[in-house]
Amino acid sequence: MAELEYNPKELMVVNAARLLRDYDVVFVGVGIPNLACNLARRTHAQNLQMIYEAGVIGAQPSRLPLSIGDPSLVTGSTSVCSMYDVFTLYLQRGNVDVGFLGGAQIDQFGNINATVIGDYQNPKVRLPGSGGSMEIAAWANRCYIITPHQKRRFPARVDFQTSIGFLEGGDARKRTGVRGGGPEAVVTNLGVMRPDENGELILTAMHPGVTFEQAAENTGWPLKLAAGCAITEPPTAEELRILREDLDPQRIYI
Amino acid sequence: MAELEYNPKELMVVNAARLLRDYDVVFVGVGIPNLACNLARRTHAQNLQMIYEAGVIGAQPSRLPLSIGDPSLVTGSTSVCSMYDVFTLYLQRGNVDVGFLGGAQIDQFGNINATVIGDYQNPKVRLPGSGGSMEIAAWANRCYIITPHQKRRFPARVDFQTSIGFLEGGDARKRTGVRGGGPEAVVTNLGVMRPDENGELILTAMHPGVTFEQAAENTGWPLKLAAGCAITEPPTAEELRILREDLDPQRIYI
Amino acid sequence: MNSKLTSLSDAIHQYVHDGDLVYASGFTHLIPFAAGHEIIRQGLRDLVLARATPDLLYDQMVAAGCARKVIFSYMGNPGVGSLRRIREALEAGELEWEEYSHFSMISRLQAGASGLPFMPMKQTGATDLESQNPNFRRVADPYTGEEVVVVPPLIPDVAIVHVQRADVNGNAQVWGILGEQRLAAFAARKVILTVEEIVDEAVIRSDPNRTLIPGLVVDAVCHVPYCAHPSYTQGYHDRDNDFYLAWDEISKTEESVQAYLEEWVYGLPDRAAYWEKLGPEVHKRLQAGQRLSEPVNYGDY
Amino acid sequence: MNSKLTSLSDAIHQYVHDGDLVYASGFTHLIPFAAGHEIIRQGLRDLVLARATPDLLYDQMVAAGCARKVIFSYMGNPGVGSLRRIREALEAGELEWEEYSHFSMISRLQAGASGLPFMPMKQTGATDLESQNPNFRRVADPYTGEEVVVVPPLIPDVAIVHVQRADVNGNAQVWGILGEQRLAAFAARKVILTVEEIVDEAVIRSDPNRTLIPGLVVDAVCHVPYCAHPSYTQGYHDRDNDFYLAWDEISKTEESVQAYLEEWVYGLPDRAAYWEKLGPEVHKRLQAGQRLSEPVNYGDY
Repeated sequence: MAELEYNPKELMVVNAARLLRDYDVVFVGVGIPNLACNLARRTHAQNLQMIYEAGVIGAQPSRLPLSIGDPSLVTGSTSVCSMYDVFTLYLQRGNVDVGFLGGAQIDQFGNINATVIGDYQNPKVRLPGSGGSMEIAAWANRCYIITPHQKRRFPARVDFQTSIGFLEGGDARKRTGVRGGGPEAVVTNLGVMRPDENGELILTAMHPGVTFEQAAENTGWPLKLAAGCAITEPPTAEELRILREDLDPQRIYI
Repeated sequence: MAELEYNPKELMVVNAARLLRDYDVVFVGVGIPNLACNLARRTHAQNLQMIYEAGVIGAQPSRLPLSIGDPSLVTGSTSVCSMYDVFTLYLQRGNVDVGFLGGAQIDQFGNINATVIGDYQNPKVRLPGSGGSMEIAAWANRCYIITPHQKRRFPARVDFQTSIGFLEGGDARKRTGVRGGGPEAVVTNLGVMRPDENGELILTAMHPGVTFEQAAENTGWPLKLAAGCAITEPPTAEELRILREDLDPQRIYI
Repeated sequence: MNSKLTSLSDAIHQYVHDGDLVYASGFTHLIPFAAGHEIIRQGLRDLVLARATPDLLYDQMVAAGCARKVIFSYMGNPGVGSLRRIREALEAGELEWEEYSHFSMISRLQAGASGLPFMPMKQTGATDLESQNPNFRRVADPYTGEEVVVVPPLIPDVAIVHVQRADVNGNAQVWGILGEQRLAAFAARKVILTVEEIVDEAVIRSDPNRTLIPGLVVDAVCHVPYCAHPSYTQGYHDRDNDFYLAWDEISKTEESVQAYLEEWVYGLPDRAAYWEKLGPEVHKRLQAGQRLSEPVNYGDY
Repeated sequence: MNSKLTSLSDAIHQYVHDGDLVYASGFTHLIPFAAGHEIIRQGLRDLVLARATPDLLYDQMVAAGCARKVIFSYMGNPGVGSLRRIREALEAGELEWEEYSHFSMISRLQAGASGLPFMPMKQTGATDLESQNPNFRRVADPYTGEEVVVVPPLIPDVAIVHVQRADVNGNAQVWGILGEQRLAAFAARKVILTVEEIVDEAVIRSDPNRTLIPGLVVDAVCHVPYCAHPSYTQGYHDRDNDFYLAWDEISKTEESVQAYLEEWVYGLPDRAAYWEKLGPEVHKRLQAGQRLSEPVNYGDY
């Protein structure tokens, strides 16, 4: 069988999708996480349920939404509630299994900066800010991050902690009393990083053809290689077909 | 013109209705207060708006409801919301002008007991308890009480303060920081009591034919007569017609 | 998605246990009498029964010996008078109780449903109840220093919630008086949904804003028409005010209550038999008639 | 009841003043662009502009010189990128700001709408924003001693809320994404309602559970079809994603923004002219199509 061709985004979507479990309740954003959830629903996690921070539960959009507030998410969904309700009844109450997070910087302990590069009061680059991520990172049972593997995205410490991973590591997160378990995996175009017992992100899987050196060079801290670091299974023909033909035929995100 | 006949309940309803103002937003219960509000709407306060603690706003019931949760209150109403919302968005926020209160005991300073006769932990008579009245008494701009004038209903001090009037009088109510102005009038079958500058209920009006001695004998504290105590206008033929023909034709409450 | 459809008796058997804190919700409207009757039939004991308004349902359950304690904010027969069985038990010192105002009771559910450790409320100036119930505490507002009153979350072991229509996954739509239906469902550890009408998922999806309880918090879906009688289900049947008045008589003696329970609870297998026994005249008297909502357009995006 | 119907320009003139704290609500959905444009046209100054997501509307109002300060929780062009005008103003130190997470922002509105002096939230462990914004405080949970984070009420001087349908008294029904529409209306001192479709009171009364904003908190009712473009009104017109993408280009320079404002705001008298100028192709592209809700029966009691 000839090897399948796929691009880095497809690779990330497929690997993120595989992290999701059947019956997971997922707090999801647009773009790559949205594709990962829908791919999981079409493959191994048919009962996965998606919640958008705009207050939409069980969306069945007929098109790929540009924003998480798109009208196509509402029509035909199971339930729509106010923003206060979605953050209290669903997220703070503990009804969310999985959150997807992103940001300009993710550090060694999985803390995320989506707020500012430079000084907060005198910003060098002013980023959008938290939105829902401060609470998602704290209160979802587990979190995933999907991002290209670049040194500037993975500094040793973020300039600003918009949302937390494991803070400075050890039991620092646990001591805050937040209910969620924190980031469980960071999926990049090179592989997958997961927290070790100290909360430090280490390389636990590499995509086919990727070397540890490549990953280390593109990480802002001395990246450790997990014992038994795996090679990910390449995307299957079926996964790629669903992605390309059904989910994103116009290739907006992939 | 021959004098009109009317009973004590009709007298109380009519006098309570006259206390209501156009555009008042009224937090209302079933029975006499409900009749008073509807009478006011049919006479001088066409824009009066009724809110039921069950979360119904702008009800137009086609029958006299037995309970404040009757389905006839819902059909054709303007808005229905949850109980939490009605107590927060309407009452606690300060959107309610008038509350009607009742209870087994009302004391010299307008404090009300709807909880217990005797000791709380070893009740002689266990009454229903607060329901919404603790908050209505505190947060409505002004409150009215409609009750028969009997000594056992008007003790000097209540056994239990379910909801407050002016506490022990003076600026005691003001010092609690509650937003509402407290009881503005108590309408009975003998007349109307209103708080004096010290918050003590004194007789400010007598119904036609009633003597001060009658009122004093039926009050559990040394009742004072207001300077310029008035005689109430008797119910008009039109008021009685609306009450008897339109509002309570089966004479359930009157 | 797997169906959560089950019989009411199986749901009660599986999710309600002796000693549980049970919240059978519904403010006047949608009170799940059928579920309470099934709890009585199954002989559950030592329950803590929480409801803003215990209503006739808890009066019956207390009379049947199911309860160790009641938690409430208005203990009356609405528009009629007392709940005589509960009142006698309280006056005799035979039943524990914990008491709130409506707002503090519902605030406890709001805290529970929201995952908060407490909910603040403005002061009411009335401190007698606060001094009798140690669950009321005070917290200083950090902006002004003024004190607010707070209550802790109420997390029922099981909430029983009756709704007008739901799909087999438990996505539930409710209209009319909403009471604390939604908060009870989100606050509780387990949720038994009793449903007047099971509808296709497409009906639910035609109006997602009407879905107040999502299937993801529901454990069992029980199709129980007329579940709420003698309370009511807006648009399906009327409130049986005659029975609310009749209960005032029935509940005057222990004997007449037990006779009622024998005839209408123990003596019947389920709600279908109960409704049939009520007979055609009652059915006719409680007909709801039709007043449909004007539809809204969600758009075909 | 007297009608509250008025023109949008009169409502802005009467209820919005220089220096006011304005909350133009709507999470992606129902953003009242027409009202923002009228504020620009009337030359209001020194406004404090609060919104969870400032969106293109506040980018335009900041570019037009209306604002002294922004209060926000996500300052982006959703799905596209930055809000370039606000971002440049912030980076240049020319605009004050006050920042929250979505939840803390909305909790401020919940406190304001509820008449509470603060709202508690569970800790998130993220303290950097808390240390930059003194409005975040901490309170000890009196039951466990654990700290919660609290925010004070947000009480806008005026809220502008777009809704799908309302009667002339301002009883308003909203469906689709609800965002903070209702909280903004209850929190604010004055409320301007912009309405896609004015309906008879009987339509509102046919479905009271859909009425999220009662007339009693509304000061002005303005009939403004297409008020929300380029955002959208569920069931009436689609989101103009093309314009959200186009704004990313337009907003790259001060010059192109001013040219845009000249052509589409200052150069037009009102929203009707704006909609007409968009032209039939845009109208067609943004058609909503029809997907009606299944009606519910309220019963004829």
